Amino acid sequence: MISKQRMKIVSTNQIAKDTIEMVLKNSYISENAIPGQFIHILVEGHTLRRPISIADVDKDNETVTILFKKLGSGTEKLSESKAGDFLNVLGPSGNGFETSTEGLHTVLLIGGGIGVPPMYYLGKSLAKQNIHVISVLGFQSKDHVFYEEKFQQFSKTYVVTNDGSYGDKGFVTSVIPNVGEFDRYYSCGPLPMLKAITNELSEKEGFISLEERMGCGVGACFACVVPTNTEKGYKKICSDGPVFAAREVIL
Amino acid sequence: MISKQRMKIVSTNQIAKDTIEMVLKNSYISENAIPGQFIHILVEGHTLRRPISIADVDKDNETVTILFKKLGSGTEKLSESKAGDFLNVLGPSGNGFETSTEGLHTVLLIGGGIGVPPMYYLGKSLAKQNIHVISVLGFQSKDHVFYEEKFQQFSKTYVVTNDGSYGDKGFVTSVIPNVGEFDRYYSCGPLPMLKAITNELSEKEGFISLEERMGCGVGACFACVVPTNTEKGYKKICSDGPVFAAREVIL
Amino acid sequence: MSLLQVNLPGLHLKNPIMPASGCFGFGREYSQFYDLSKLGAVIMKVATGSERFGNPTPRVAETASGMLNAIGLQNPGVEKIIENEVTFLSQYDTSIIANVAGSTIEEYEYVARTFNNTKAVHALELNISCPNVKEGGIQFGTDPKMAAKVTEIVKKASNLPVYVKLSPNVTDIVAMAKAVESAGADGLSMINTLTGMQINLASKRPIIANKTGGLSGAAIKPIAIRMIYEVKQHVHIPIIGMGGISSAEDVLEFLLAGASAVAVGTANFSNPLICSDIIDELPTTLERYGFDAVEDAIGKAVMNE
Amino acid sequence: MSLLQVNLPGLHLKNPIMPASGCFGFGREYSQFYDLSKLGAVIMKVATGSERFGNPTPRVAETASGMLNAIGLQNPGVEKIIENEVTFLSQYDTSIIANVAGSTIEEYEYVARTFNNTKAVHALELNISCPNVKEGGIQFGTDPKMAAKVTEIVKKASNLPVYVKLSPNVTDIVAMAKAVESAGADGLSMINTLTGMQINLASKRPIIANKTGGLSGAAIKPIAIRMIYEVKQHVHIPIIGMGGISSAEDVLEFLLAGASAVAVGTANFSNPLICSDIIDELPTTLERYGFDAVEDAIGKAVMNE
Ligand SMILES: Cc1cc2nc3c(=O)[nH]c(=O)nc-3n(C[C@H](O)[C@H](O)[C@H](O)COP(=O)(O)OP(=O)(O)OC[C@H]3O[C@@H](n4cnc5c(N)ncnc54)[C@H](O)[C@@H]3O)c2cc1C
Ligand SMILES: Cc1cc2nc3c(=O)[nH]c(=O)nc-3n(C[C@H](O)[C@H](O)[C@H](O)COP(=O)(O)OP(=O)(O)OC[C@H]3O[C@@H](n4cnc5c(N)ncnc54)[C@H](O)[C@@H]3O)c2cc1C
Ligand SMILES: Cc1cc2nc3c(=O)[nH]c(=O)nc-3n(C[C@H](O)[C@H](O)[C@H](O)COP(=O)(O)O)c2cc1C
Ligand SMILES: Cc1cc2nc3c(=O)[nH]c(=O)nc-3n(C[C@H](O)[C@H](O)[C@H](O)COP(=O)(O)O)c2cc1C
Ligand code: FES
Ligand code: FES
Repeated sequence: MISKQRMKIVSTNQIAKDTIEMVLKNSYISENAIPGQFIHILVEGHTLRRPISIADVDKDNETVTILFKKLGSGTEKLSESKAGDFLNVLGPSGNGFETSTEGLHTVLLIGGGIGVPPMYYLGKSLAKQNIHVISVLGFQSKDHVFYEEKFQQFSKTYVVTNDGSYGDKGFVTSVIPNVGEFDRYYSCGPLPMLKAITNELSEKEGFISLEERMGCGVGACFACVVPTNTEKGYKKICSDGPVFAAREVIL
Repeated sequence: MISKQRMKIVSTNQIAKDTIEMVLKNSYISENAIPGQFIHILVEGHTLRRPISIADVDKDNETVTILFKKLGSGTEKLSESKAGDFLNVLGPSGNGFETSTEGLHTVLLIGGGIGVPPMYYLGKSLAKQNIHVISVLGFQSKDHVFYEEKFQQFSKTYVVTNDGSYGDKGFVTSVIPNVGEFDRYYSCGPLPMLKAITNELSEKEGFISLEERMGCGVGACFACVVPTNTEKGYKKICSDGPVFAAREVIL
Repeated sequence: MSLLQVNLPGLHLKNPIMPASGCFGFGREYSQFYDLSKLGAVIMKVATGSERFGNPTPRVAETASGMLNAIGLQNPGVEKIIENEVTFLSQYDTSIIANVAGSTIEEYEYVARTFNNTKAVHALELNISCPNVKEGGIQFGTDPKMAAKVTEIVKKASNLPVYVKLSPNVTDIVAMAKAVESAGADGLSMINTLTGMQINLASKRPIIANKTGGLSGAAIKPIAIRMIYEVKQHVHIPIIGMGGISSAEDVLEFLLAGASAVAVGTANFSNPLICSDIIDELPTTLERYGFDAVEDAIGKAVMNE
Repeated sequence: MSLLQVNLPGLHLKNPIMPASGCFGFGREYSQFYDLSKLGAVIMKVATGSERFGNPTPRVAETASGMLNAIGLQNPGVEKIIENEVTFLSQYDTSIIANVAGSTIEEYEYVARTFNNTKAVHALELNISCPNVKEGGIQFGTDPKMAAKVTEIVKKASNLPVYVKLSPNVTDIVAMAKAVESAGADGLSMINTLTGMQINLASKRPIIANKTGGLSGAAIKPIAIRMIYEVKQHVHIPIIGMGGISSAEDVLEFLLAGASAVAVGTANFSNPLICSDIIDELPTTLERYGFDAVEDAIGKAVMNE
């Protein structure tokens, strides 16, 4: 269940261009978080909290890792926090990835830019359950690449950059035909990427994680709705999502 | 001349109830400040700067000392700054105390609460010029008393508290009759105190430092005017003051 | 804690704190954080005659000390709200206020009448910041005559006390307040959001898909205080105050300006426990400023004149 | 840096940045911080027919991301302004705009005519957020007819281009803009402050001695942007935009919304060098968002419709 928590910053590092990795300590969230969920972070001087995906969890050390890009004033300010500081967060928030593995053999993870982080904890968890994992990670350019080796530890990993400065040049969609067979895909990244993927892989079972500007982050304000094929006609990204079956949402 | 400066916090200490002493390093301001001037401090998350008097200057070490009370959100936030942090200030601001000492023998300093700080640098400077200094310092209660020993180093010092928990009980005005002869007085403190003093000492030459809510702090916005007996009919506390001849202003 | 008690038409509040409409859904989500029985009342998310999907996304944007929203009256419709949401909220020992909206006077009337048949709702809050489709889209809340008309019709359609929620986007807030008072309003609720806009520099378009959105949060507090203070001098019905409240001190400021109770909106998003926290802090805050009871503080700044 | 140039009626600005009226005095104080020749223009503190002392203090209060002020038109009167202040400002290579106010139409007329006789003033900014003492204190700026009337009279009294400064405290800003455009305004200046109030919990009275004050600063930016965007769609005269600007990004947002130049007010208080800093940063900011020149950005968000 979602709860208001204080998380102590254990460490904070810039691991790629404008990209910060923070390790946060909190027993409640590390205990309860599942892949695909996020934490909703209060940043001083800001009215709205910032949603950031849970990129990894270490239950033994009671830590949660997040990775975020300095984009605007909120993430910029957040990046100035130091080890020892506390973050005011709500979490674990939202519904995570479907991880029932019955009959599952191979999965494909497709992460674009700042959509890569939630793929990491997911892939790691699936690999632990002996699922064969393939990862396709897309970044803007060489400077933005992160976590390649970490993904390689549990998966065959393809990296593409938009400008070709590292790995293959192009978009994640250009690599997908080459990765071989898989039963299910999971994806998180910018909307145009998700649209292309869900179109291209419309025959496959897929789960995607969506982004939207949020108000409450708990399901109360209706800021983050996405139209769906369900009877109600919509779902809330913050509480019903951010993860959805690819077929259920209308992008 | 007033200038926008960065001042490094050398040290910060709570020296009495809700009262912080900060030593700030900056060569320009330490070089140019005179007693009675203030610095105008930008506090994060706040639109208006906070005016704080210069309580002491150490030209050799290029430092300026300020003393302030945690009153509202701005001074509260300021009190959270740590040694090593930088403050964004305008200064030295305003006109300081008249310190021509021709024919001057004995002066009386009267400081009330957070009006005590500017009296310190003034008294110290006058004493250095061999002026005989008497100080009357008023505080709310024992917990609020500060700098008594420091004033004693250059002056006979009387301390009064409103509740009598330290020194004499009462207001600064109750002690003044007992301090003996003096040629001139200087005072800074709450408006009711200044009114009482200027009334009581209307026959004496006096200089008082006034407070008012400020906008610009440089003389441009007309927020801080005080009615005067001068031809123009008003003066600006931030630029013409904060120090005025007691007779010139209408309190 | 009888010092927190406030009695308003139809509402016997154990304290003057309620979440503002649209910022608390129908309470379900926030009931994970604390016991809703603690609240003076809950103002529910808007109800219209039938289900509405609302505006396209993005629906919110952040501004300096505030936010813009253009949710667009999304709600399941008055029947479903009574069936599912009022039933849910009824389990708590708190008053329930229904926020009523429509695109026509008839829709307002229908929603008000439908709520009238359920015992569980204690009062209606009339959201008049809606475009009147039959009058070329002019908002009910910016024209005193239209505001009075819809108030009158709703009063006839329902036995529940009616609090009319005023829009601040007007030249003369006192004229609006007087118009709805004369039309029979039992109370006022003010202020709704100020119309604003933010432009995305990269896309060169308004961030909010609906282009304009309603500005709320601490940024608008001085405007809310001014309007309540002005209105309090000219009307005799009580005011539920709102606009940027995020602390017990803010609540006291609204009481002094003339509000008899308050609603907390945007601050729920920064702190889901804000209403609960304020209720805890209010007694100490009142005492610190010399008040024995909430009722003693109401309108004190106005009476000081 | 020709990319920063903007041409408006009577004003050939080297860049679109000017300090807003009342927030920069007559430039003397800020000339200690940088060379005023850097500025596109200077809008002077208000001028009335004769000297005014203004309101009692306190005259300012801080609010969330903003401030309230009730200076009350303090100024030495139009003659002294011409004699002392215009003369001072004339030494700089920048345009001078005089902010004109009055309590009667006749006072406006007098001030405008007096400025007309000095070559050094390039344009008038008509401050219509003043109570009309002959009409029971209703502000010129909240009634389209009164606003049109004062615009017309001032236009007749002066050969200088007239920018009418609109008050945001109105139900229909477009109606106000159209009214003064029809009355002959050469341009608009918007927005002035929103009326607000803050109450001191200890004294239980409004902090500002005048009770209400004008809200300015970042808090009001979304309202300014919305109003400019709306007005831009309906008038043909250029707009000088203002309200919460404190960065080159903010300037671009105002340009996109429809402003042709901008004024910076409250931000001078946090940073006395703000206008100078923005002028330095503006070229890079324009380039980052794909603009070759200021003129290319004007109204782009509106044209995107
Ligand atoms: C469920 C979810 C998970 C996310 N996980 C990550 C992550 O792991 N790492 C990461 O770097 N980013 C992630 N994001 C995006 C991240 O929330 C935004 O980059 C961030 O909110 C931008 O804040 P800002 O203050 O820097 O930008 P600003 O543009 O100044 O923010 C202004 C407002 O817009 C909102 N906003 C801006 N961009 C986005 C966006 N893309 N999505 C949602 N709200 C936005 C902000 O939250 C804020 O309310 C996630 C978003 C969602 C919805
Ligand atoms: C020339 C001058 C010198 C001063 N020197 C000192 C000093 O040495 N030590 C000290 O503790 N205090 C001093 N003060 C008072 C100090 O400026 C205020 O206590 C401080 O601004 C309060 O800020 P806040 O955010 O804590 O309070 P808030 O009440 O939150 O402030 C809100 C606004 O009101 C203004 N304000 C509130 N009280 C005062 C006040 N008494 N005078 C002026 N503005 C006020 C603030 O600056 C701010 O703009 C001085 C004031 C002036 C004018
Ligand atoms: C996301 C959001 C949704 C809102 N929805 C409604 C609504 O459905 N009905 C209504 O009357 N007011 C609605 N409001 C306005 C609030 O109830 C309140 O009047 C306003 O936000 C000012 O209070 P605040 O500053 O505390 O948020 C909404 C406000 C927000 C921020
Ligand atoms: C202290 C102060 C004094 C002002 N005086 C005037 C004035 O004399 N004439 C005028 O037209 N506007 C005056 N204004 C309004 C500003 O020119 C400007 O329109 C408003 O503050 C919005 O801009 P900002 O948010 O950048 O401050 C004043 C504003 C402030 C804060
Ligand atoms: S952000 Fe409020 S419902 Fe999702
Ligand atoms: S604070 Fe602006 S003139 Fe003094």
